[in-house]
Amino acid sequence: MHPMTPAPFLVRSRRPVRADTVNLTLEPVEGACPPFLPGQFTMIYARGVGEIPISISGRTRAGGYLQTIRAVGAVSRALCRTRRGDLVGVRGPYGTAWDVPAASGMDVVVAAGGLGLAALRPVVQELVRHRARYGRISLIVGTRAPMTLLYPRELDRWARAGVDVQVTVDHPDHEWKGPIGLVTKLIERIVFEPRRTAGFVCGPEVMMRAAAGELVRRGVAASRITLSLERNMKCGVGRCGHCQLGPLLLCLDGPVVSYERAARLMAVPEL
Amino acid sequence: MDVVVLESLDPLIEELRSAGYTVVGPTVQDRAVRMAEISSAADLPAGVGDVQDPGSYRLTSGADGMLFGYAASPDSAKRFTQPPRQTLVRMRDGAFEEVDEGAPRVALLGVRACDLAAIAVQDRVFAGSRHPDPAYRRRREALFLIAVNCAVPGGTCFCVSMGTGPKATAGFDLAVTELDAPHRFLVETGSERGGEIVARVPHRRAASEDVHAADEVSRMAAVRMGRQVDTDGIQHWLPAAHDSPRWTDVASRCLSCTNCTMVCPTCFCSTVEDVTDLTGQVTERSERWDSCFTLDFSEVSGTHARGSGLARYRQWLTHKFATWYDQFGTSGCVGCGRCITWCPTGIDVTEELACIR
Amino acid sequence: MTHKSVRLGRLSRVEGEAALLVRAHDGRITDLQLNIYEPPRFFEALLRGRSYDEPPDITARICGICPVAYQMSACQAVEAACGVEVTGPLRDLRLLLYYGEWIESHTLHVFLLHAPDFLGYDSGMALAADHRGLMERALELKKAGNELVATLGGRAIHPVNVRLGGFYRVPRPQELAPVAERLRRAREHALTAAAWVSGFDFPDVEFDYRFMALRHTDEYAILSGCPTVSDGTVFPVQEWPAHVVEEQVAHSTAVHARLDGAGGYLVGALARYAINSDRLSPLARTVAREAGLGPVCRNPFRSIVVRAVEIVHACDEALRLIDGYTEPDAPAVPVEPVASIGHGASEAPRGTLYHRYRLDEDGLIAEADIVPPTSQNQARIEADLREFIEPRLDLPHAELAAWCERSIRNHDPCISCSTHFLDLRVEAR
Amino acid sequence: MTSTDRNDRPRLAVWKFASCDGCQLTLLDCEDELLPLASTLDIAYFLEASSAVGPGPYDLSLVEGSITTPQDAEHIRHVRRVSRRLVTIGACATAGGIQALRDFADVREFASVVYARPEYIATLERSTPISAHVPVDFELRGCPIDKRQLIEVITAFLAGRRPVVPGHSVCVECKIRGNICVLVAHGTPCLGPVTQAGCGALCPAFNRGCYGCFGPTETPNTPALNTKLRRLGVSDPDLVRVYRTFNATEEPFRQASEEAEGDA
Ligand SMILES: Cc1cc2nc3c(=O)[nH]c(=O)nc-3n(C[C@H](O)[C@H](O)[C@H](O)COP(=O)(O)OP(=O)(O)OC[C@H]3O[C@@H](n4cnc5c(N)ncnc54)[C@H](O)[C@@H]3O)c2cc1C
Ligand code: SF4
Ligand code: SF4
Ligand code: SF4
Repeated sequence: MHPMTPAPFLVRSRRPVRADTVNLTLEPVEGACPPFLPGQFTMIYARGVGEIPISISGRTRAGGYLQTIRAVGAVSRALCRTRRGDLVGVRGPYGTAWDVPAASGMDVVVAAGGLGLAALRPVVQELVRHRARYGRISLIVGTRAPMTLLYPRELDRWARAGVDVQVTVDHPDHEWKGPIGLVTKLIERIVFEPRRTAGFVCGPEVMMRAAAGELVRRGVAASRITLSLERNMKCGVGRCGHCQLGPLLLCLDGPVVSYERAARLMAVPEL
Repeated sequence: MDVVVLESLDPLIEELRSAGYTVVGPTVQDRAVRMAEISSAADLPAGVGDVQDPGSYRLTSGADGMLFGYAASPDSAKRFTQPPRQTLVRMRDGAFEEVDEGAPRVALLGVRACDLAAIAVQDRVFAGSRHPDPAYRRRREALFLIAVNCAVPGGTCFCVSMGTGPKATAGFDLAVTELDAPHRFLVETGSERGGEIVARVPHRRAASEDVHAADEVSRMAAVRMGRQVDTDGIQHWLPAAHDSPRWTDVASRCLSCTNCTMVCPTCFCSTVEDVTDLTGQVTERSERWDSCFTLDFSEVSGTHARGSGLARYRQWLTHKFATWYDQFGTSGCVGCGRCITWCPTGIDVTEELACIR
Repeated sequence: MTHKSVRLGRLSRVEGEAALLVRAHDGRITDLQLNIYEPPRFFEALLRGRSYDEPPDITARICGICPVAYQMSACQAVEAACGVEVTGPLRDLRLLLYYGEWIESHTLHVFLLHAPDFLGYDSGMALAADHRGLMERALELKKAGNELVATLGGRAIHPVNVRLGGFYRVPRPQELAPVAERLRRAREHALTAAAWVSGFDFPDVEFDYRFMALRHTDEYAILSGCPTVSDGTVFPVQEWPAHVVEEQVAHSTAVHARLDGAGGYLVGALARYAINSDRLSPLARTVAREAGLGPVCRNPFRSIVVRAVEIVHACDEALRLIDGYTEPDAPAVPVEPVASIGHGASEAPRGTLYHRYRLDEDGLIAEADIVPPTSQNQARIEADLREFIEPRLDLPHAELAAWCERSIRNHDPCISCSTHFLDLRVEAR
Repeated sequence: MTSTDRNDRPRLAVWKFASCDGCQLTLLDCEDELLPLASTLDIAYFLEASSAVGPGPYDLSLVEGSITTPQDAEHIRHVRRVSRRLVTIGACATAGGIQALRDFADVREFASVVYARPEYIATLERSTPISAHVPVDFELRGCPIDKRQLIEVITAFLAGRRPVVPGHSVCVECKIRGNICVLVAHGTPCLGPVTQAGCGALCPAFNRGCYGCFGPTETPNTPALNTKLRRLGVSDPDLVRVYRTFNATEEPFRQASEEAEGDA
């Protein structure tokens, strides 16, 4: 099959999670969903509108993909507007994965900005599933406003399962009693053993630079911090060239990249 | 039967045509050497030469009666390996149909060594990747390649620096060296099907004078390169020079017009377009040539990762000569000089690299 | 009911924007104004100081419906100033291009703009809903014209391939083969169309028109010829300014052209037919006869039949030119600027289109004058309205308004071509 | 088709301001698409083609022409009010058109050249694009617009897709089409490198240099092109004229012409 030919998938369920974001669960019309690793993404095609990369946020009980999509432009809007039973095209999963098992025996800091949590959800799930293998686990979530927080119930569940969940918002409402401001401020405060800590970071590029930078400042080795980078992607399979970042083709060599590598690349303006 | 001599190309062209190939070779059109369908050697540009300089291309009269006395044509093989537009998928009645645009049986006559190297680069991108493209493979298999060894390199050529020419050493079905006094063609066979075709046309075994004469053509060509590049360590020093002041200088001359990438035989970047018909019943996705010089190319999160002309030129040059190694284990440049000739403002990559170093 | 007024806000199915005001008192029309509120675009002014080779591209933008007409009149006027005449195969190619525009423009008018009037539809699209096959053939005919223009000119609207002295690139004969194929089918459709429109129900009126059209020694004049008036006057194009005078009449909303001192002459399909019907192709002549047209047609409603005949002629002649085509040696003859004055006229689908340029010694345009067909017809259209409407003032308002619109549409006025139209009284909208 | 679902169709309106009619004619020139279009969309207001005037509001308004009179400046506000999406079509509507050349001259004097009684001419000093008056949802460039691009904008509107109307140079299309570069191979001055694609690289296909009828690209580098054009022998007065045609007041072209004028 041609690598650009999508497989038909059905929208099994569609749940709005906040004003501009929905959770879709997608199942193939035929056969089973190919397996995926945390951090990988699919290319989802909205018929007649276009195709975009979306992280896989989890697997449903029926074996489908859970994908969380924010409506920012034409394709994401069309996907957010699909209804149960609609047909979409899916290619993938593609890209590099978060090496969660490599963090065994270590403290773990997971830092998510905005929709970045969608990509990190499988990481947290993996950590929680094997809670005993890891030291302290901190999940820091930055979001615009309390209303825009993703997966609030799961955050509670994870907290009960022994994850130190901390949420900070940019624009608090009057009921908000938690922290306000940047994710980095929370990283300053949390407790971990820097030389034995792994960091997983995903969010807007400025947030990732700040968060990873703060982890490094506190003594975490850049090689133990991994980020998920975003670039324009038209193919996901290394043929369209759009996702280049210096030596990387992010659809093949990313999106998950070690901060050791990414730091130098992100430091060059407009690379 | 490895090396033979043909008196004329006509029987070869005839044989290819009867084997079901459309023979595409150099012709003169609109004051340039263009690759187009030919039916006999009479369609080839006899006695035509060219003068290529940064931003300038002119035909001249070349050596009398010689058919291949010019350098790289504006047309590389890319149009045949990677068509400028291809429909990928059609969707109707809730099903995705993969569109097979077919693989035309084309015999490309006059492919230069640099072009063969470029095809090898594209092979890595499209066929050798983790996600191989079966349509590309079919197109490649349907392409019969007849190389012509360069006798007269152009003013913008630097294949010797890139280790890709001027003599074709691999990747061809047949390789021709045009010899004069008397006018004849030394033909090397590079594949089984190449050998089968040659066996069916009148030929004689090459004598050692023929072979020597051909060697001499390639030797002379190698010393007449228009330009050169020092590629030593380029994979490292070029990316490291991301803040060289030269980028600002070249950005002031670069039009971001994309011509360099479009004429480049290895540049493979593409974008995908969706079209719907008026009733919304049929939708199609197609892929077309794109370029890192366009703004949309790097659009992300509502901005452009490479918004400035400087960043776009730097991306192109750095990718072509350095980061290509990281991604595909080879240089992206084969030294054909097309980007220099066809850059409207005459930006010369060899000069830019020398200045940046 | 003694007072009556008809006010048509924005005329539809005409090119450009215009309104009509008719006031009547005691069965007499007291006031009649065809208001052109197409905003002025000042072409003649903006041409000054431009290079002598720019008018074909610039004046094309006067009208998107007949850009080729503008290009042809402009080229010939500048070439005349420079002492160059384009002849032979290059002239044939120009003619061929022009036929393409004729086929396109006339088909547009006949089917999409005019025919709905006779059959009681609001638009060609509405007509198509009931007569799908007919409209599909009409569109195929129109497309044949457009593709002819696009093949020679690059695109149907504002072709890019026209230049002084000829073209930038001439087609290879094989490029014309598919066009000819389509034209042959188009000619069949044109024949059907002529038979179809000749069967329409025409009001029984005839007006005493003074016609003017170009006349050519051997062609049904399109590309060039001598201005010829039905009263026998003939003059070379260079003498246009002595014969045709444009006046801004104080009480009127538009520049009226006067021919030899009198207004109210008519250019366009009826005029061309009256002056040149003997030069139609044999096929077109047969079609005209079968459609019941005599040597002269004075019923403006039947102009649709004349246009249909002209489409047949254009298809027929275009095919003849393609059959006889041999590729010219060069795409253009050189045209060097000369400080001089040049005149040029051709037959736009809507009538005679005249250009005059004065070039200075630097090859720049010092003065430009353009007289489009509709400004020549303006006075006559108003006269038609008076004569036709006055006896019908008792009709119900809607019906009367419809007749007014139809009377205007008969002349296929192209208001976009209003290099000169005035905007005295802009209606409140 | 029943009358109810006819009424469900998106309603299209076509409006005209100062222009040559060519861009709206492009819609009628879509011979293959016209009838399907007329059954997909309710063509509710299109005076050039239809006497039937359906009431607003309209789902999609195509606006041709530039604003040159005080009345039109008022009228366009009305058009905006009754339009859900407003797409401007053609150089007049997106850039002021050829009539914007008055911007570089005295419009009173212009009027006096053309009219014996210029005092009757109600016109504005400048010819301005629609976007100078009301918010515009999408601008389709070209003098005239390209038929395929028009269909693309309409089908994209129907599908809720971003129209494929890239802002890159004519050179991209020129190379895709397989033209020979007239600038490099013939030394013919060509504005392709600074002109937005869309026409399909028509002029070079006819051995002619692009004259910029689609307006500037997303990131035009006119100074670099001017250096090249001067090297080819284009004089400064000619450079001024080259940029002052149908998109003369688009900022990059205006600057390029003023730079050449300064040198002239
Ligand atoms: C590896 C990878 C994984 C991703 N995972 C997810 C995911 O799980 N969920 C998800 O929702 N998205 C994800 N994205 C981002 C998603 O692919 C883009 O948001 C999407 O491509 C936008 O396409 P569009 O057609 O909807 O918008 P476009 O039509 O391309 O954009 C339209 C306009 O929207 C604006 N815009 C686009 N994106 C943004 C933005 N982020 N912020 C502000 N304005 C913007 C811009 O003005 C843009 O011009 C991921 C991206 C990558 C590369
Ligand atoms: S380097 Fe030359 S060819 Fe390439 S984008 Fe810049 S100006 Fe165009
Ligand atoms: S001819 Fe013009 S548009 Fe085409 S590539 Fe050359 S510079 Fe660009
Ligand atoms: S090449 Fe340039 S001038 Fe010619 S049609 Fe295209 S955009 Fe217009």
